[in-house]
Amino acid sequence: MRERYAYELIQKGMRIDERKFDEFRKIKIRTDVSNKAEGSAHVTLGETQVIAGVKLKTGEPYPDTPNEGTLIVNAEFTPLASPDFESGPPGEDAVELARVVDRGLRESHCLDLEKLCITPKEKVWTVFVDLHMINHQGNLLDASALAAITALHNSQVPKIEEDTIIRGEYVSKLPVVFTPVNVTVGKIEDKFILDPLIEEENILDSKLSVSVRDDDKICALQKMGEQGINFDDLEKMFDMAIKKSKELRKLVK
Amino acid sequence: MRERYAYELIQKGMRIDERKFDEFRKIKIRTDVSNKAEGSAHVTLGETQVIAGVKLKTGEPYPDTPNEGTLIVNAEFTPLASPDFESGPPGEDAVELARVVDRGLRESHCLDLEKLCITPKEKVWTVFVDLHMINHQGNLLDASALAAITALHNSQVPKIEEDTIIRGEYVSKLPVVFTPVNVTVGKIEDKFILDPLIEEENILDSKLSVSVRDDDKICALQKMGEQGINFDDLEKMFDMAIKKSKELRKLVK
Amino acid sequence: MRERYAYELIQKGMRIDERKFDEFRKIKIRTDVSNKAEGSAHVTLGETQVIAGVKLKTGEPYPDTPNEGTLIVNAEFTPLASPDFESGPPGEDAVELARVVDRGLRESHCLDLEKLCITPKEKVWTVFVDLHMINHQGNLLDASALAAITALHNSQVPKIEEDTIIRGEYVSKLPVVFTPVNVTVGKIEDKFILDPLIEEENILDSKLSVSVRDDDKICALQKMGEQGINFDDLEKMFDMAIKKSKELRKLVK
Amino acid sequence: MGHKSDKKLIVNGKRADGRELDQMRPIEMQIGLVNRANGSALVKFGDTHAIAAAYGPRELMPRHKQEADRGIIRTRYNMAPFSVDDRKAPGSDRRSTELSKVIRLALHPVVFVQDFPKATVDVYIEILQADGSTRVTGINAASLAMAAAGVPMTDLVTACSAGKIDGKLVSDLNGIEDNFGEADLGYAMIPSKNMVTLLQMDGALTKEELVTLLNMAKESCKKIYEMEMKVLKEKYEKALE
Amino acid sequence: MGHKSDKKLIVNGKRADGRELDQMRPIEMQIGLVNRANGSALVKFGDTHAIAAAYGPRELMPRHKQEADRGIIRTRYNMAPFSVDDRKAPGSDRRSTELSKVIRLALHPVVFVQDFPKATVDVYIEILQADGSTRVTGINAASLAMAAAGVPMTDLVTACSAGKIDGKLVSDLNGIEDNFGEADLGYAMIPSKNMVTLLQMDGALTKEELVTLLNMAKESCKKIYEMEMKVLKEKYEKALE
Amino acid sequence: MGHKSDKKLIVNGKRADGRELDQMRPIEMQIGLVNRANGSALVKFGDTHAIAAAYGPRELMPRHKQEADRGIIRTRYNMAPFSVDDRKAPGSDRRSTELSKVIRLALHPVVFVQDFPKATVDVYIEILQADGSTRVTGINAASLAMAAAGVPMTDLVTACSAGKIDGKLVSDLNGIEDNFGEADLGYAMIPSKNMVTLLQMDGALTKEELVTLLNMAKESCKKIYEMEMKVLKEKYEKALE
Repeated sequence: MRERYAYELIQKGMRIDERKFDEFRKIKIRTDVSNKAEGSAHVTLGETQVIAGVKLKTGEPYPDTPNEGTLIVNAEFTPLASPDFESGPPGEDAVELARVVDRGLRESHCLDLEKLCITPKEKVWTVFVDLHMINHQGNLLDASALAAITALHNSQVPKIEEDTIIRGEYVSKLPVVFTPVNVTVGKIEDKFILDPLIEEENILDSKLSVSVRDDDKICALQKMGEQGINFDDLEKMFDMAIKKSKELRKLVK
Repeated sequence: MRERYAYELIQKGMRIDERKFDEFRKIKIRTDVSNKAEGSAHVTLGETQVIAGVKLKTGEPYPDTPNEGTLIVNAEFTPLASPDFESGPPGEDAVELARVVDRGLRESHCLDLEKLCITPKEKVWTVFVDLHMINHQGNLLDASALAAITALHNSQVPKIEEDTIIRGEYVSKLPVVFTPVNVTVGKIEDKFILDPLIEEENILDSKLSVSVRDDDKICALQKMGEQGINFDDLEKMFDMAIKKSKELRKLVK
Repeated sequence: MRERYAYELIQKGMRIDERKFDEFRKIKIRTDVSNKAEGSAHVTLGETQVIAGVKLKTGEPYPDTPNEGTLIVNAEFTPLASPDFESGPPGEDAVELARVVDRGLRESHCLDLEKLCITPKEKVWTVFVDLHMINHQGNLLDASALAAITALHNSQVPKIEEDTIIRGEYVSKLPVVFTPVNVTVGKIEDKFILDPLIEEENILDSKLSVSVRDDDKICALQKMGEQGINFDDLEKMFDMAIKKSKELRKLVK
Repeated sequence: MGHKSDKKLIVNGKRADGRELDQMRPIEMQIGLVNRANGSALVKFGDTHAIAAAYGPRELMPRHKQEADRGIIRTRYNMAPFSVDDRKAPGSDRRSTELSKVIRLALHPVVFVQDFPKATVDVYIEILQADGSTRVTGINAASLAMAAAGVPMTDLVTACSAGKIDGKLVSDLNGIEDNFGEADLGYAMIPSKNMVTLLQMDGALTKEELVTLLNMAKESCKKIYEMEMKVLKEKYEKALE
Repeated sequence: MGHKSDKKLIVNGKRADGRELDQMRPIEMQIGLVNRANGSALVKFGDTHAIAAAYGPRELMPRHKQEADRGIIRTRYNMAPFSVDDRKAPGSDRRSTELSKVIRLALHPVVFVQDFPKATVDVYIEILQADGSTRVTGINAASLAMAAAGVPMTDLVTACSAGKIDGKLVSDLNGIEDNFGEADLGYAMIPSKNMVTLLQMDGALTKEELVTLLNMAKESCKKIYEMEMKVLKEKYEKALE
Repeated sequence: MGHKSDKKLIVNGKRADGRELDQMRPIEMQIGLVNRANGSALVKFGDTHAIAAAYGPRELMPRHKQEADRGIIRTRYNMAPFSVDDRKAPGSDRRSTELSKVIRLALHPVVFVQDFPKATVDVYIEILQADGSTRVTGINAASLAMAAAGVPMTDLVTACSAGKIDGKLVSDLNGIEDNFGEADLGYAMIPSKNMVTLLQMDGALTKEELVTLLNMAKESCKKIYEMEMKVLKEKYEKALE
C-alpha cells in the first residue's frame, strides 16, 4: 500500500513525507550516549535510529602493518529495530553494511593508525566500532556511517598502566584526521532520490552508496539492489552524493 | 494421564510414589565412577541419575583475581537421558541448570580458590565440573548439585612436573571447605512439595531452587516456572529448604 | 533408471561404461594446478575430479611428539561438485573421507615428520592437505587419496627468515618417503567391483576402502555401506586392492 | 559477588555514589522511540540504560512450533558490545541465554497467552549502558513495551535489585556494588497480586537478612510501579488528545 | 598408532596389565539403568565404560526427512568431558562425527528398517570412562540397548578390537596399547551370519597379519556374543517372573 | 588498498608483470568440466582461476522459502583453502558473505526470474587460485555457467577490475596491485544494455579519476564479452555437430 503510494508520488516528483528528491530527513546527533564506551553517537534520521559505540582494546598488529593500530566495524541488526530482523548471527545485509562503513572509514584514512601503535610489532590499539540498529525506517547505511564517524570523533584513548587499561581515564583524543560521509543515491526508473524511507527502499531499482571525504575524493562505492544502473547515470549520482556530503559533514562534531 | 493423576493426588495430600510432600526419593551416591576424572560422583535420586566429573586443567587467572583458581560448571542434557532432550549445543534449560549449580558452589565459597593458585598472575588451576544427565525422572537440579559437591569432595589435585600435568599422580585433595546443598521447592496451588517426579514437575505452577550452606546461610536462589509465587509464601519455602538441606548434606562424603 | 541398468549389467558381468570389474576409469593427473599452494594435484578419474592442495604453516608440535611436524587433512564437498552436496560445514561423508585419507597417509608414515621440526618443542611445520571436490561421478575417496599423495610428492618447504615465511621461495622438497594408495572394493551381492561410478555406488551393498603402501602393507581399512561383508570375502577384497594399488602407484610422480 | 577488595562501598553511612542505603538511583522512563515495534520503552536506572521493544501478538513461524490453545512469549536479553568496560563480543552467551529465560518467565504470569493462540509476543531488550541491575531495568522496560503494544495483560511487572554491601542491606545495586558486594538479589513482582515473578540471589545471607531484603525490594517495586503507571497514563492521555 | 615410545607393552610374553596376548579384559554387561529409554545397556571392557540408550521406533521429525517405505537409524557417539585424561570440550568433533556414522552402519544390517516406515530408531552412546576400544564397547552397548528396546532385529551385533603391539598380535586393546601400538583394528560382526559390519584398521600390517588378526577378532566376538545372549536371557526371565 | 610499501608497481611506464597500463592479463575461458552441473565454466585472468557451476532452475526447498510468482537466485563465492598465500580456513566469512551477495545482485538483472516461479538457480563459484580480481573473474565464470545451463537470460554479465597504482589508472589488477595500490574498482555490466550491475570501489579517487576508470572498465568488459560470446558459440557449434 504505502509502497504503491510512494511509487506514484515519486513518478509525480513528490515523496510521502513531502521532501525533495535530494533532501534528507531531519538529522539529530547526540554524542556520549553510552558512558562505558570510549565514544558513542546516536543518530536520528527522521525515525531511523542508529547508535555507534567505540571501544578500544589492545592487541597484536597485522604482520604487514607492524606500526599501526587496527579498525574493526561490526553491525548488529537487532530484532528490536524492525519486524524483519531476526535473532542470530549477522545476515548478509548486516555484514554488507558493516563492511561498506568499514571501507569508507578505512579507505579515507580517517584514523591516523600509526598513532595507535603502542609497541611496534607487539601491541597496538584495536578500535571497535559497533553499530547498533535501534529503529529501521530506511537508509540505515548513511545513518550508520554518520554515527560511526561521529563516535570516532568523540572517542578518547584510555590510559595504560603496567599493561592494564585503566577504564575511565583517558590520555588523548582518538586521532581522527578526515571525516568521510556516506550518501546513498536511490534510483527508481529515471528518478534519483536521497535518504529513502523504508517504503521507498522497497521499491527502488537500485542504490549506489558513495563515501566522500573532506577533499571531495570518493573513498568507497557499493552498488546495491536487484536492477542495474545505466552507465551514463553514474556521474550524476556521484555529483548528488558529493554535493550532499558537504552538508552532512557539517553535522559531525 | 500420569500428570492428571499426580495432580489429583497432590490435592488430596498424596503423591504417586506414596512419599510425603517434604520427602525426597531414595538417594544413592557412588563416588569414583570415572577413573579418568580427578573426582566423580554418580547420584541416583529414585530413578533420576546424574554423573558429575571433575577435571583440572592449568590456565591463566582472571585479571581481577590473580591469586585464585577458577571454577567452571557445565551441564549436558544428553539425549540418552530423556526422549525430550536433543543433540546439539546446550539449550536454555541446561545452561540455567549449570549456572544455578555454579552459583551455589561459587557463592558458598566452598572451594578455597586461593589454594588453587600455582603462580600468581600467571598460572592457576581451572576446576571443571561436568554434569552429565543419565536418566531424567525429575529434579535434575538437586541431583546435579549433590553430584557436583560430592565429586568436588572426592577430587584430588594432580602433580605437576616441569609444567606438565602427571596424570594419575596426585599431591593433595581439592580444598573443599563448605558443602552447599540445593533444595528445590515446588509449588502447585497452595501445596509445596520437594523432589518432584517428572510428572509432578510438569504440573507445578512454579519452583524455587534454594542453595544452603553448612551454616544455614542461603547462597543462591532461582525462581523457575511460569507462574508467580505469593510473596508471603517465600519464607515457608526457605524454611523447607533449610530443613531438608541438613538431611541431604549428611549424604555427602 | 541408470541404477537399475547398472545393477542388471553387473549381474551379467558387465558395467555401464564397458569396463571390467577390476578396471579403473581413465586416470589423468596434473600437478601444480594452484600456484599459491606449496603443492597441488588435479586428479581426473573418468568424469570424477578432485583437487588436492598442500599448504604449510608453522605451529606448535603436539606435546607427545615434540620433534615432529603435524599433518591435517580436510575435505570440502563443495556444492559445485554435485547436486546432492550442500553449502555449510562438512557433513559426515566429507569428514569420513578426510579422516580415511588422513589415516592412509599417517599410518603409512609417508611423511618423515621429524624433518618437519623447526625448533623442538616449540615450532614445527603443519602440513595441511585440502581436498576440494570438483565433480562427483563416483569413487571420490580413491581419487582424493591419489590427489593427496601426488600433491605431497610435489610440495616444497618454504623458506623462513626471522620467523616469517617467505612465500614463493622454497628450501627443499617435502620429505615424502612412502606412496600409500587407496583402493575401494565395492560389493554387490556376490560381485566385487573397483572404481564404481556414482550409479554403481548407489546400488552397492557395501564397500571396503583399503590403503596400501609400497611394501604391500595395509595401512588403513574402512568398511562403508549399509550391508555387512561376509567374513570369508575379506581376503579376496584385500587381494584385489593390493594388486590394483601397484598399478595406481605408478601414476604418482 | 564476593570479589575480595579493599574498596569501601559505604562511608559514613552513605554509599560511594552518595545514596542512602535504601535509596534507588534516579529512574527515567520513556515510552515510544522504536516506532517499528508495536510498543517500546526506554528505562534508566542511573547509568544503566535498557531499551525494550515488543512485537505482536503475531503469527508464530515455523508453524510446527505453534500451540493450538495458547500463544507463546519469546524474549531476548542482549548487551550492546559497547555497554560494558571490556567490549562484549556480539551474540548470545550462557549468561544472556539464562537471563532471556528468566525474563520471559518473569513476564509470563501477567500475559493472557490464551488470548492469542498460535501466535507469539516477541520482546527484545537491549542494554545500551550497563552499571548493574541490567536485568531488572530490562524487565521494567519490557513490561512497559508490552503494555504500550497492547499485549493483553492483567497488570505490569515491576522489577528492582537489592543486596548486601559492606555488611549493610541496600536497594538498587550499581555496577561496583554488584561486583564487590556480598549478596545480590534480582526481583520482580506483580504489585497488585503480591506475586513474585523473578527471584534470583547470589551471595551468602541468613534467612532473616534475606527476608529483610525481600521487603526492601517489595517497597522499591511499589515506587517503580507508580512511576510506570504515570508514564503509561501520560502516554494514553497524549494519545487521546 | 605409531607414536614412538620406549614403553614396553609386552614383558615376558605378557601385556603390561598382566593379560595374555589373546585375552580380553574383564567384561561386564548390564541391561536397564536408563528407564526413560525404550532400552538401555551399560557395557564395560576393563576400564572402558559405555552406556547406550535406544529410543524408538518413533516418528521422525521434521516430516520431510521421513522415508515412505523404511525407517531410519540415527546414532550419536559422545565422550563425557571427564572420560579422558585432558578434559574433552563438550560437543561433537570430527572424530565423533565419523564414529557416529560407522557405528550406525555397523548396527544397520541387523535392523528390519522396513518394519517402521517414516520412523526412526535413535541410539545414543555415552563413553563415561575411556581406556581404549571405546567404539566397539559402545557398539555392544548399543546392540543390547536396541534388543532391550524391542527394535525389530535379526540378531545382535557384537564388536571388539584387536591390534599389534610390540610386534605381537593381541586382542582387545587398552588405551596405552592403542596409543603406542603398531596397529589397531575395530571390528563388529553378526555372529550367526558370519557378516562383518564394522571394519576399521590403522597401522601397517601385512595381509597375513591382518587375516590372523581378523580371526582373533572373530573369536573374541563369539565369546562376547555368548555373554550378550546370557544377559538378555536373564533380563527376559526376570521380566517373566 | 593503501598498505604503505616501497614496492614500485610501475617501472618505466610498465607494470611489474610487464603489462601496459590498460592491458588485461591473458584470459582463458572454458565451458564444461563439471558435468554433474547443468552448466559450468572455468575462467582464468592470469593467475586467478575461478570455476563456476550452475544448477537449476530446480525446486526450492524448504517450500516456505519459495516465491509464488518468481524464482530466486542463490550464489556462493568460496576460496579454496590453498588458493591464497596463508591457508584460508574453510567455511564462509564476512568477506565471502558480502561477495556472495554482490555477485548474486550482479547476475540478477539478466535473469528472467519470472520464468521459474517457486524454483531456484544456484550458482557456486570456487576460487582455485587467487591473484587479484577474484570476484570479477568469478562473475564471468558464473555468467558463462548460467548460459551453458540454459538459464533464461537476456544477455551475459561481464566483469573486470581496474584501479590506481603508483598514481596511474590501470586495468585488471593482480594481487600485488590490489594489496599495494591506491584504489580498486570491481565492475560488472550488461554490455548490450550499458547497464552496470556490480560497482564497488575502495581507495581515494577524484570524481574525474573515477569516471576515467569506469570508462576503462567498460572497454575491458567489451573485450571480455567478445571472448565469452566466442567460447559459447564454439560450445554450441560443437554441440550441434
